[in-house]
Amino acid sequence: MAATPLLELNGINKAFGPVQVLHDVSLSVYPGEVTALVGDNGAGKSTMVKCISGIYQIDSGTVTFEGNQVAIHAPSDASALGIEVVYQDLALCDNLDVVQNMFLGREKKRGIVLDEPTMEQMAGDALASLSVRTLKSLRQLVASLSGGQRQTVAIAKAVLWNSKVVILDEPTAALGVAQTAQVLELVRRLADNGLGVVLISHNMNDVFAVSDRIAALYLGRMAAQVKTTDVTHSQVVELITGGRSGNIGLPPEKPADFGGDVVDITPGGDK
Amino acid sequence: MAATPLLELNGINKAFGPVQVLHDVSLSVYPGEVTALVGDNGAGKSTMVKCISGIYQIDSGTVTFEGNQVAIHAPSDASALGIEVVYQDLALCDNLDVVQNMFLGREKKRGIVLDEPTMEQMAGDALASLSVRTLKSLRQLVASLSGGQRQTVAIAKAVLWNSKVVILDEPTAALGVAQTAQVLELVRRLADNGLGVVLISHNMNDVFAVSDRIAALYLGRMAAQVKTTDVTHSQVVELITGGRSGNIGLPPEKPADFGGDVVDITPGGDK
Amino acid sequence: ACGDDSGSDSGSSGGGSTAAGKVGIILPDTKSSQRWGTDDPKFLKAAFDAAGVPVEIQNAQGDKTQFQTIADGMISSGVAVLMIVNLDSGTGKAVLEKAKKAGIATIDYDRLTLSGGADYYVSFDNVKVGKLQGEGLVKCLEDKKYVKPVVAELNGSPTDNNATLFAEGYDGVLDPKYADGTFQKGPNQDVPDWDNAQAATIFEQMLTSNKNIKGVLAANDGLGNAAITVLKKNKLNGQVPVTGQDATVQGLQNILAGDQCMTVYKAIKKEADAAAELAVALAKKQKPTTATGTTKDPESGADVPSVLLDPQSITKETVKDVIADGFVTKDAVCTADFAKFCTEAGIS
Amino acid sequence: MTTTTTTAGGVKVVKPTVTSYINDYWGRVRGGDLGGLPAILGLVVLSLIFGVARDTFFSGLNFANLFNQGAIYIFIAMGLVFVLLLGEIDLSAGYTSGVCGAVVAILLTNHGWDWYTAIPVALLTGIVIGFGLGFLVAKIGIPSFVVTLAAFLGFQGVLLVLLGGGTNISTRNEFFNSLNNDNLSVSWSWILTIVAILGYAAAQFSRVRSRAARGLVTDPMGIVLMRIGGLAVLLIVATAILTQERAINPAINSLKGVPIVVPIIGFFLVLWTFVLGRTSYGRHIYAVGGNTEAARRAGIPVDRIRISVFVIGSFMASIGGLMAVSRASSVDPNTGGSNVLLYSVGAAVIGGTSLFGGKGKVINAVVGGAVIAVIDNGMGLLGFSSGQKFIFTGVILLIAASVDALARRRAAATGNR
Amino acid sequence: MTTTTTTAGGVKVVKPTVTSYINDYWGRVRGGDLGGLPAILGLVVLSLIFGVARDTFFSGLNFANLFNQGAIYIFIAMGLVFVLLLGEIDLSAGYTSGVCGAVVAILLTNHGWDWYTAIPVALLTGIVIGFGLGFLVAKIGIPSFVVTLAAFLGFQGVLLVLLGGGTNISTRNEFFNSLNNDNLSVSWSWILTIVAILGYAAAQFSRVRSRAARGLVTDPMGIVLMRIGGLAVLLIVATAILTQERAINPAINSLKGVPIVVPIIGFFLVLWTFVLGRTSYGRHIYAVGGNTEAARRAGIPVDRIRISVFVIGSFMASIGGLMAVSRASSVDPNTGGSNVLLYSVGAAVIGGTSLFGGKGKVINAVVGGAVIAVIDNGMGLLGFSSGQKFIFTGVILLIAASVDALARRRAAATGNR
Ligand SMILES: Nc1ncnc2c1ncn2[C@@H]1O[C@H](COP(=O)(O)OP(=O)(O)OP(=O)(O)O)[C@@H](O)[C@H]1O
Ligand SMILES: Nc1ncnc2c1ncn2[C@@H]1O[C@H](COP(=O)(O)OP(=O)(O)OP(=O)(O)O)[C@@H](O)[C@H]1O
Ligand SMILES: [Mg+2]
Ligand SMILES: [Mg+2]
Repeated sequence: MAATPLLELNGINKAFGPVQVLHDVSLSVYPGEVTALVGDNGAGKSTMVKCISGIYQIDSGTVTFEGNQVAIHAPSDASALGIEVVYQDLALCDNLDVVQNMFLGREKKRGIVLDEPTMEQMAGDALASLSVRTLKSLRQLVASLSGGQRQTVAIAKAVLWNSKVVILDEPTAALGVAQTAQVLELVRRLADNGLGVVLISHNMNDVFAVSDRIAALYLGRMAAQVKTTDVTHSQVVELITGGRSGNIGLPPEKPADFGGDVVDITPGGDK
Repeated sequence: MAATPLLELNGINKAFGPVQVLHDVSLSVYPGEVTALVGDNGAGKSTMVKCISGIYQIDSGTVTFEGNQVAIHAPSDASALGIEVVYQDLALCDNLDVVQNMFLGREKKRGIVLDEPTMEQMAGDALASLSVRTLKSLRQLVASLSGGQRQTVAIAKAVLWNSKVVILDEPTAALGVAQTAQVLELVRRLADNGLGVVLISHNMNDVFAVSDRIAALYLGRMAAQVKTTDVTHSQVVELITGGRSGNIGLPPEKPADFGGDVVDITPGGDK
Repeated sequence: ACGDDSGSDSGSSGGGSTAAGKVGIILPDTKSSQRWGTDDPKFLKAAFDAAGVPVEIQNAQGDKTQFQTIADGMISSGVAVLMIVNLDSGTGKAVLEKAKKAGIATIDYDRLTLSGGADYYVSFDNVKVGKLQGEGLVKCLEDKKYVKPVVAELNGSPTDNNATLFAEGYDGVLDPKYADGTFQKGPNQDVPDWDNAQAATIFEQMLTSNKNIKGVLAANDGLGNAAITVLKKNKLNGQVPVTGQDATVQGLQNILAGDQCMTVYKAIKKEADAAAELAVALAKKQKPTTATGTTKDPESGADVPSVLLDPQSITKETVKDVIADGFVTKDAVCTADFAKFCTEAGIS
Repeated sequence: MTTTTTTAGGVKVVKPTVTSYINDYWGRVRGGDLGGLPAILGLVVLSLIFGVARDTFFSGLNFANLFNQGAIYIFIAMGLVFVLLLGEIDLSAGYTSGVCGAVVAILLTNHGWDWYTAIPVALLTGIVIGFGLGFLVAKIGIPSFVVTLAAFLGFQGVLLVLLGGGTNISTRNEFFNSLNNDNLSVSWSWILTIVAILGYAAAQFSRVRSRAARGLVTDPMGIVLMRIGGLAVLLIVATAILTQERAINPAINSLKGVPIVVPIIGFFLVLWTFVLGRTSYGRHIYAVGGNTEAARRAGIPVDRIRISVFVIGSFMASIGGLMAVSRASSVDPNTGGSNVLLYSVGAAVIGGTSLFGGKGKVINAVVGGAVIAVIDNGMGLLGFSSGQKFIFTGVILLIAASVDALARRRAAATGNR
Repeated sequence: MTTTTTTAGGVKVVKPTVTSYINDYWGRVRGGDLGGLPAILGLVVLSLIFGVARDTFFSGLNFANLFNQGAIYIFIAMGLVFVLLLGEIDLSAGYTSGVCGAVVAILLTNHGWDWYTAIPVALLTGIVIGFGLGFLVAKIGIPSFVVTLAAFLGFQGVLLVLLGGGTNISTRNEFFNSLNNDNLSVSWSWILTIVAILGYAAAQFSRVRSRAARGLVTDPMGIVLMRIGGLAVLLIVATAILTQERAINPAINSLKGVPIVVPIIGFFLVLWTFVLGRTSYGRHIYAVGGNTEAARRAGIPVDRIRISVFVIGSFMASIGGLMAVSRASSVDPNTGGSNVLLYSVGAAVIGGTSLFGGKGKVINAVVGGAVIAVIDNGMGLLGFSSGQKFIFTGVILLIAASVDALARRRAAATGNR
């Protein structure tokens, strides 16, 4: 289908001190498609997202964007390329209000003065499209929002901009029924508009509902990247929990490979 | 079924400054049962939990525990009564490690010295029972955990203690497939052991899988508290999104009641 | 450059050799008076260089912990003579005792360490300084022919023992005047850290609450200048006599302009030379001959062999003496704004 | 209550009336959202205490003194607000002001420069210092406490070296000395007062108009008029008091008019309030102070912001230094030392700026500086001994802060923290 | 590599070997988890600089001086670590030490009390002061910066009043003056050294044994032995140097042995390290400092913890005050003033304690205090003029901090912040 990938990762490695979190991970994101990134807790999904967006520096590997190899050293590099991210740890400024957070770093201005009316209006529009019903005011501080309201703000913030790739890290985790439906619809709409979308989720129903491809991470390794139509629900769960399912996935586990990682739960005594 | 409620709230009101978040809310929690608390984003579920646990002071209303009216002014009052809470905003100390967080405020001691070996062992046991697979070490700082790992730690922390009521605020939001199953099983097991359990969740499948009763909050009002067996999936969704379904739920909406709350999204200009 | 080590020390320890041992000097601070920062290091260095005796001069910057640290350092680097200006008698005594234990000769410079048991004492009499200030103010007020003038006092830092001594001096002059009704006692405040900015605020408030102030006993030129600034703002400068101390350029200029009535000049060079002479003799293991006087230690009752010098009161007429003495240069004082006054005062 | 509903961003909104607006405000106050109220309350309480103790406290002369005395702390505190907003600290601000003051005095007096060349050089010195501090903090990554502690020591030394080891240098430049000593003429006093009121009114109306044009909710016109009226009354009363004759001896010398330093404070208050509240740069400062990581993820150049606040901090400190030197007409090794730093940080903090970043306004520095100035001024009138004075200053400071703390306790009780 | 696997808590574990342990440690260091290394590195760099500039720096006499000189800062900084761990600040610690010092001096000298009655009263004074500060911060809710700024001013006044307005009081009690001036006898020096080494070894072994008994992973025995050996070598070398004759003129007066203040520092270092690391109280301090809200939800009595750290802070400040007075054999209105406070906070921060709470150890205060003492001591040996000295002190402090900051930059780069 889609010709060349919009964003391509190749052989990405990332370690925190002695802990190797990503091993040789590759991923392709195609325009007009939703790529679901799945994996167990602590598999490395969020770490991978942060590597793409420049929050973490990768140890080795290449990132290719629209066919050109790019180096992303800071979040501003990523947004300059047109990569927009909704982080799992939402990264909102508690001391700012909803509108201020949504336009953070990209304020609308008239001359040098902030154009508050425009921003307020745009923010209102974006939130209204996400079925927000209980927000008391657009000028409420983010600190006082409920879990779901915070998440909605973070999502609305990311879709305000004309970007090429949108990455959402568990965007619906805290959302109610209606809001979840809206977000999934939004995700589909973004892809249909030709963007590349990466959706991280633990909810298989959501994944199968909107994604075109599924990439499964297992203990920091990419177990498989497959078309959604080619796999079943239970196959994906097997990939997530075991790293392989039938003939797709990682080669059979050799104890030497994972032994240390899996079992080593109390090393080195306390500090 | 269950004789008297273990925990009973009556006519609880709570406002933050001019914003009334809970209106006259009542709730009963029975021993041996799982009560699911559902509601839209911002309905007031977390606020209610924090009122029960003494983080917020209620403006009016009564709390009855095991038949006696109690006043809960601080979290320590709640835990003294035997109420254990897993908060949505997880409330872990980032600068402490997993074991230290799990035993915070209730450290095991030998004489005046902390009994680290015992705590480490108990923490390991509790986590193992929750299918934790990727935690590198029990001595890892909580700051470096993945979203799901943090959530598991928070849950494990709450079930370490012999409590009478356990309240879980969206405990499975960030969890993977296997871990979610484990947590639901744990919730059921706690209730079967005679505890009163309150489970807040946006996932209807989970709610119907484990709960005995469902309480639905709608815009800060208790829309209905019903037996799970008496309602259908879609009825509950209607309660959540509209506050009523057929003849259960709140009386038909009068604009004067909710008008202000729902529509007032940009009052008073910016500050 | 002023306090820099002469570099001629080769780690020589308190010397049985024929060469003179090194002399260590600790000055107290840089804030109570400009002399410790500029004048003393300059004159002392010059005197020791002339005598060919190595010297190390350090300033404790008002910090007694540092004072002791410096002393420890000098003692461990093996000086033959230790000369100190104590920050307070307690620390001074601790240092002197340590030095004596190490067999080092000691000199109290400018301030006597009570019960310190220093071998020699070189100083101006600080109470005398205060006395001159008091007498100067009395004269200026009498010249103005004010009746029962209100006198405000701006004392030095409450934590500086010297400020207490100055106050003892001028209060000795003023108190009888207050008592017999010639003068009227006005507000009396200490200025923390001798801080000029605070002095301005303090004096401004004195003037606000007591508009009849007719004379200001300011403990040094900096405090005096602060008072003069406030007086200027109220166009009262020149009418309200202000005292000072240290014969700074600023003070002398204020005197020439008629805003300040007097300052006290301590011939620091003479004091430094006298101290250096003593120290050089001690460093060369000779018996000094210059310490002809004695000072009674009021605490221990011991008589300390002393060289005592006299402070000098400076008014408009005697500004030229300070310049003649080389303490300040004519160029520094007689800038464009003041050339006229200089000629008036007979400075050429 | 007529509630006209319009649409903004597709969401229905309710147009507030004067009554609903006041109810809303009162609800917020009762809920603990007090803004600058407690600090102002503290100021009033203090003034009453001193006014009762000494009636000269309320004299026009003393009122004018307050501005000259507090200006130094206010300027330094204004700069510190920026530094504190980022959760950083600048311990060297006091001596930075001293160094810049020494630079200007040396240029004016020793080198005979004119004020219009000497002042810019001194301000530039401040900017360079701030850049250096900011660079060490942001780029090398040394904690600001340590960098500025080192600078605190270092600049103390620089000041000594500049002053040749401890001499005092007098400034004799008329214009320069007038800055923090003299007053505007009566007519200029009134002109500036009127301009300030008209400017504020224009800003308020234009805001209402631009929001109304968008169909967004606006503050009710009654409230807008009340705000403008309130400011007008305040400024006019103050100007009226300050344009009275207040000379000690009016026969010799007339003393009236608004102190020159007041419009300077006003200028910087407006400037920095505008920068913090209405520009994206200001927004970014709050963001970095509130959540550095979130700001970084939003693409904000965190390092550059960090450097810039130190530049602003040291720049304002240099102005404070100029004012200190102007007021004393001289500079000495203690200029900017002693209590200047702690008083300035105290001014910012008492006004309501958080030491942990993300919370604070420039007006805080002015109100806090006023609290400090009133304490200093009042203590000066009471004529205690030095020891007692220190003790009472501490106690009074504590009283002012308690008013604030107790007023805010409601806030904690209702969960708004 | 033999990896014996045992079971703990139902989870399989790998038993580390000496090699794997060292690899692990090295991995952590390369990943930026440096612990106290940079501060120690800074200390070494400084010592080398001063040692090269002046060879007396490395003399036994100077080494012994270091302890007496640094003790004051170290004691105050130890207490400040507790306050800083909660993200609070105590600006009054310096003058608290001064007030307690004045109390002891007045009791000893003016009232002729004996040291064993006077010292407890002074320490009690510190405790009462700390309780007052903590109460105002925790219960009234005034920010600690403001409370302790008020106390800073107030105690300065109290000190002046106690000392009758500027005099100084000498202490003549032999025992008291010996505390921070004299040395242990050579035999006692060695006895305490041996006791310290044996105590450490016993603690290490008992820990290994209790973990092994539970079937938990333990540090490899090789590593444990290396640790004990390392400490032993360090202590023995230091004791050996300090028990050499170091008098300038041994004929007049012999000077040898470990300074008395060293075991006192050691005692509090062990005590507070134990409290912070091995008791639930210590754990709660870290929790409150890391996330007050989480601590509160865990049922920790946050207010009581907050008060207690101020009590510990002021208590340690009172000990610092006693040491300052003992060393000077006198107290004056400047005791605990001037740079004492900033140096002490600096000591804690340079050692690696965060001003934002939740991060820090008592050993930080000792290492940081050593850095401060070395700078002060070294600058004293170099003989600069006063202005230059301030400047160089600042520069040197900056160098020491840069070593730290640059070493930690790797940490930032790998995301471990
Ligand atoms: N700064 C860090 N230092 C050390 N280890 C880290 C750090 N950040 C993450 N890790 C570890 O890396 C692993 C992957 O974390 P990551 O957050 O990427 O997981 P995830 O796939 O997003 O999981 P979840 O579904 O729970 O969000 C986890 O085991 C985590 O403990
Ligand atoms: N401190 C506060 N100040 C003002 N409003 C608040 C505060 N805390 C919560 N609110 C408001 O109260 C309402 C209820 O919040 P709450 O967190 O209880 O929702 P919730 O039901 O838990 O929602 P979610 O499912 O999204 O977690 C929200 O509209 C929120 O904005
Ligand atoms: Mg994640
Ligand atoms: Mg919630």
